[in-house]
Amino acid sequence: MFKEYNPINNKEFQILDHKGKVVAKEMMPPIKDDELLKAYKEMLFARTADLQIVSYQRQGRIYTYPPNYGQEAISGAVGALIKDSDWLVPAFREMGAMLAKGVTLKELFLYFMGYEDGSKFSKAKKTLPISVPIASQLLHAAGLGYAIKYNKEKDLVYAFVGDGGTSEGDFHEAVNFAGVWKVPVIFIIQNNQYGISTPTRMQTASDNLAVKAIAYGVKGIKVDGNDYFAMYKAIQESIKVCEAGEGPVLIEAVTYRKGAHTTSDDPTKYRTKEEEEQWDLKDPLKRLKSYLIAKKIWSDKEEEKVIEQYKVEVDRQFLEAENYGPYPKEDIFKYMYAEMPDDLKDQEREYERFMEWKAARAK
Amino acid sequence: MFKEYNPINNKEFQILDHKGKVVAKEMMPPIKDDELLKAYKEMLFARTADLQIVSYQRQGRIYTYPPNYGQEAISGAVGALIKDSDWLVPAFREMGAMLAKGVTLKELFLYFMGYEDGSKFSKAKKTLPISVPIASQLLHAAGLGYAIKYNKEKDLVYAFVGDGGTSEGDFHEAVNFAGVWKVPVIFIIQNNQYGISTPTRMQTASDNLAVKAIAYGVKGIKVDGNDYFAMYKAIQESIKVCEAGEGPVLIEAVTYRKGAHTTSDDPTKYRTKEEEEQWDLKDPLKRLKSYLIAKKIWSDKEEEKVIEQYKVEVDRQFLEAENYGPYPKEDIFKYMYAEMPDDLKDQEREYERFMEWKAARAK
Amino acid sequence: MVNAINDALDIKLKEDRNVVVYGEDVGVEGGVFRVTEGLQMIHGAERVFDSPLAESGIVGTAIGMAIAGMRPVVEMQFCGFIYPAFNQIISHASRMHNRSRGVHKTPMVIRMPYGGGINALEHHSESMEAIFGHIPGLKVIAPSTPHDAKGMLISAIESDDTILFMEPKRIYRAIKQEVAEGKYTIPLGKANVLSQGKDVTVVSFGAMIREVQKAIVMAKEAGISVELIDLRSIYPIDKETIAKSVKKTGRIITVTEGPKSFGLGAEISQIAIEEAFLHLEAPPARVSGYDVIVPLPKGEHHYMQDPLKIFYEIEKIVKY
Amino acid sequence: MVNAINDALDIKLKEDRNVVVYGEDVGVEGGVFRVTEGLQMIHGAERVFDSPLAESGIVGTAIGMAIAGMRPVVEMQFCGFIYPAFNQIISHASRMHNRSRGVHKTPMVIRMPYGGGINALEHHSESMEAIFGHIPGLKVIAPSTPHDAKGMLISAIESDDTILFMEPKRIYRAIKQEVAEGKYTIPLGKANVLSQGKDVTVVSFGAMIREVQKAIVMAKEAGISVELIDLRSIYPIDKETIAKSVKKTGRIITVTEGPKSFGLGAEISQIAIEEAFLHLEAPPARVSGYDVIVPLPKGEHHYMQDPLKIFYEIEKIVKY
Ligand SMILES: Cc1ncc(C[n+]2csc(CCOP(=O)(O)OP(=O)(O)O)c2C)c(N)n1
Ligand SMILES: Cc1ncc(C[n+]2csc(CCOP(=O)(O)OP(=O)(O)O)c2C)c(N)n1
Ligand SMILES: [Mg+2]
Ligand SMILES: [Mg+2]
Repeated sequence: MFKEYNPINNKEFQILDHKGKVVAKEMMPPIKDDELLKAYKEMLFARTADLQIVSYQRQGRIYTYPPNYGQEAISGAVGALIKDSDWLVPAFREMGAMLAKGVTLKELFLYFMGYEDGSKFSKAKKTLPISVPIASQLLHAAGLGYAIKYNKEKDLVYAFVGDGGTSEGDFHEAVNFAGVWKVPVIFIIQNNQYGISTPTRMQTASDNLAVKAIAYGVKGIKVDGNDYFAMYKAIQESIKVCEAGEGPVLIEAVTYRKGAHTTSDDPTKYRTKEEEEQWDLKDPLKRLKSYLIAKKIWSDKEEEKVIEQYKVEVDRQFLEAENYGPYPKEDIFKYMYAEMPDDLKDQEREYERFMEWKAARAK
Repeated sequence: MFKEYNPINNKEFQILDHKGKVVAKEMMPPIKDDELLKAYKEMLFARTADLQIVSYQRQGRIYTYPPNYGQEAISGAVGALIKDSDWLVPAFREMGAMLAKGVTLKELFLYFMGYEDGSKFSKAKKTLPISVPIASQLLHAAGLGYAIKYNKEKDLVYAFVGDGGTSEGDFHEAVNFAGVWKVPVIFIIQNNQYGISTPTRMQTASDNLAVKAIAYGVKGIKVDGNDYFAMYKAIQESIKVCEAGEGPVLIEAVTYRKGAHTTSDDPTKYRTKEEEEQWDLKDPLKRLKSYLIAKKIWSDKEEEKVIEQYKVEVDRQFLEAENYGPYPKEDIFKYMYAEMPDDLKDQEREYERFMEWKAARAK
Repeated sequence: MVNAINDALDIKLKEDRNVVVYGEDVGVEGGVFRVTEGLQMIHGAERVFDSPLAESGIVGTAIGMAIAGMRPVVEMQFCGFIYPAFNQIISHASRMHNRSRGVHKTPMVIRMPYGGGINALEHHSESMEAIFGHIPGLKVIAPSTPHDAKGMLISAIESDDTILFMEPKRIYRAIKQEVAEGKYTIPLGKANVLSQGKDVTVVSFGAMIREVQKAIVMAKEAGISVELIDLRSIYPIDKETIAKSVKKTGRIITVTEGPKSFGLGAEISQIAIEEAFLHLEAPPARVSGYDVIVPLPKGEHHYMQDPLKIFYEIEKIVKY
Repeated sequence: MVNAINDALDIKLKEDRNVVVYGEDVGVEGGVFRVTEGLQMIHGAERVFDSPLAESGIVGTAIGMAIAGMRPVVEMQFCGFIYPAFNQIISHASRMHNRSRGVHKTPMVIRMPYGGGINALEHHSESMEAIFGHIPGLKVIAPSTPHDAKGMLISAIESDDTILFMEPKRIYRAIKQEVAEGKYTIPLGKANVLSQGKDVTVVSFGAMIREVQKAIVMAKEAGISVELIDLRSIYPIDKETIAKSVKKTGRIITVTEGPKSFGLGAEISQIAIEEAFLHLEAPPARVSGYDVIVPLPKGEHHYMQDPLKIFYEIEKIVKY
């Protein structure tokens, strides 16, 4: 597959077309109906949550949030294939993949409400926190990959970055290190066409982003990131590459950020309605839904029903997060070091003295 | 040419083979005999100087020096084609190109003797100082290219980096920016097979280094860097690309560092005699000399004669540098800022007071 | 302040063709804080433009442009994202002039919103002026009012040195102030005595000035007279103004947002002891962040200096 | 000291399979200073190896390994080449523990030769400890003897925190000292009082210790008794030891190689005034580099602290 879709030819790998029709049957991964439905529902859950978060944000109940809307198939496919023992290295727009690893919505809410505790995943193992400095996390992925190889384990690393992120030096160094070391990392570029307001063509003059794999002597493939099956298949094949010790793989997942960059962003400043409408036709969930309905394993009615359930569940977890309570002062100190320096202890005591004075003064 | 030698096919562009035989006549650039001789002699001068510097260093008359030995054809070809109004952005192993721009040997000596004055080129215009932090200078080249384009000038930027340098994030960002901006920069990778002791295959898993051009959507070519004609022709073609506004070109010049990494390095630790001998057969000067002798425009006798002259000239400039005199204390302060802060003036006065005390104490 | 900065950029773009403005999303979008809004429309996409997402690339290319005679003004989107450019700043932007013995100048401005108090994600609230102040060859400045922002930025663009211009994002839109129209400059490196006092000198800059001013009101009620120095310039520091003040008051406190250790506070204290040791009636004090990461919004109040905390320290030093 | 460091690495490589050593040219070549010489031969190329030439890559991948439970010890070839890794250090290595509320640890050591006095090219002579000391979440240490180097490095490798280990390259081979065989550790964060004195306290670290010791001999001849504190740890600073000493001597000088402003000197002075203001008989002083780039070899003597200059300052503070 990597030969056929050598990114030098700028061919995009697709299985399910924009209308939900299978256009590359021979490539179709054998996914059981129940698994497929499960995956679809997970994406639907992610989307429901995502849309709801945006409305919480409008109500001022949560801080800045970067919507995943429109990009769900990528995280969905990763979520379906990632093992508990694999590492997930997110950027910040991979809710589905994080939920699949066991991160709870409540934790994500806590994070975006301004609690570091939201990154202390209670159930998700081998999942790094959201990484804000663009592309920097990819190097951690390469290092995790080294550890896996070093320990002769069979696990993988899934690492995410955006189209904008491919411009950073760390992107280059990460894929290059992984290439030299031949470590089992699947680098996934979510090419959602923009880095905030900057279109991909202003990030790079290369024909596509997958082609950058050539610079590192690793396999690369450009995939329709709104096509769940194509993403699934591409990842499956990448897993084989990694497991054969030929690792890493660079996947460009072509998608579209249907929402704003973050809740503080206004996309009308830099993109047109027409463009948004064009991409709406390629929506990953609509597409898969058509397929499922045609297969008669899903219906609008069922969808409505589960969405209602999801909304309740999202709200439940949101309220839990909202009632998380105050942020104890010691939390700003105690996690700074594995072994806390004395001086930091003194600083904490100094703060306590101030708080005592403040309390006394308030009386 | 860039199509035929698309680096994806890993073909190396060569005109003059290892034995001095022309193997691609149709590609031969039309260089007049006197120009060719001039270029050869310049390379010979550079080599003579280079070897002599190493011996000065052994005598403890100069600090650490990175020899150019074996890589002269690359700087030679650039030197023959670079205009006064073009920018030269060196790394630190481009003596020939620097001399061609008008940097004097004396200045280079001063630099390696430990005077910043050696970077205050008195005659060379548009030449940046040697850049020590690997690959960082390439971004300056992209910026210079932007200025040229912005000012609608017709000039070019020649920027150098080593094979090791291609691993740095700045390499990536520089070629990428230049590609997006389509600015007239010729990036030349001197692939001399090692970054200090690290062989190129441990820098990257890519098939060659020129192929990295694809990641940036720019033209790239792998050239026999020990073949003066091939380098000359590749640069000529790159100039055309730049002048047509099609922006940067990435040239991988395949060569070999015949000397040590620097005078403090011992290559026997990491490479074999056999390898060195293999590469010795491909020596750029020997090869061109065979060609010139066959063409009957050069002889061993002439060569001996000019080398003797060169040695005298090198020595003359070396002695001048050696007698440059003491380093005035104000020089450590006065160039720090275009407008010196008061506090720095105070620091200088403080130092003067100490020197007075010291002088008084010595009496 | 956003308008004042926009105005300064507009004036310099108009006046000097060598000035260009670029960075992530500064073009069409006008920057995430809308500081460069409208400038691309007026001056064209060749002069005001989006760069690829790469901070080292932004600063590194600006160095090249500056060497070629241009005057680039580049934006780092947030204080926490300047670090990928650190090597270009410390190894080149601040050194090219010295390295080339004055042959190559790097007249460029790196603009950067800094500081906390905006309920932001990690890396969006930092105040690391001390790190930049320690880099020889760099000048570091920060305005505290729209008026200063405009005049200082114009001076910075006209300076032949490399200047880090730190913008207190917390007060980007908080301070209403009439800003003089047209061009004016404010000399770099000079502090501004914002209020006269006799009991204690408070040194601060940027967004903290407003907090200190509120503390000064409390202090006044408590009968304490505070002299407030707005540093304006982090490097070089206006020693003279500090020395004069502390000789008068005998007490000095530095209020900053950054981590305590190796911070601006220690530097100001050192200056006070070097310049006015015999006048000191109490140990020069620093009110600063703790040596911790700026907490996420829910914990940020534990970290930031608020007027009460500043007043607490003022009272403490006066009672010393 | 080179041997002592090599020994420490060898011991930890033997003892703990999670320890790996990598960086530019550290494998076959054994590092440009031969610090890692022979280790690849003993422990194999999977555990001691050359990395691509990319500092951000080196530190960034080490973070990943550390999170996975390994204990990488990486080398920056020279102090001036750590800056491309600055973002990984300040944004991740020092923060992952806090960010993940302790779930992810980053037990890793970044080794780096630092400091001047070796007649080197630009970027090879810097001493920027103050910048790193200002980074919350990082620990910064520097030995001054082979004995300390070995024990401190072993402690650093065993620590669960991220540690910057600054090696005074100028005295890599200068100090002859018998180093105890086998494993021993030296607790991090504790300073070492190298000589007792009563007139003035000198605080220093790394390669400057030797220079101070020479100055102390001069001082002794001049009848001045100096107490010398080898800081060992730049962050955290051992306040207690400093406070105790300065309360006794009443005078304190910090001797460092880095630029003056925002340097270690100011921090130590601040600590002295916070802890012992009423004991001070003279303003705490700093002997440091100037706010300039370390000059190339021919000018370096104008910049560096030598015994005479240190003695000059000692005499000055005692006569204050
Ligand atoms: C090093 C760094 N620089 C700048 C930013 C500010 N920033 C946050 S998101 C973003 C755009 C990212 O674009 P892309 O990589 O395409 O990801 P997307 O947001 O589209 O998912 C920028 C510039 C950052 N977080 N980190
Ligand atoms: C950023 C940085 N890291 C490390 C070094 C130390 N160093 C000097 S030369 C060199 C190897 C360079 O290899 P290459 O790019 O192939 O150039 P060559 O020396 O072979 O010409 C290294 C690692 C440096 N100068 N800058
Ligand atoms: Mg994007
Ligand atoms: Mg090389």
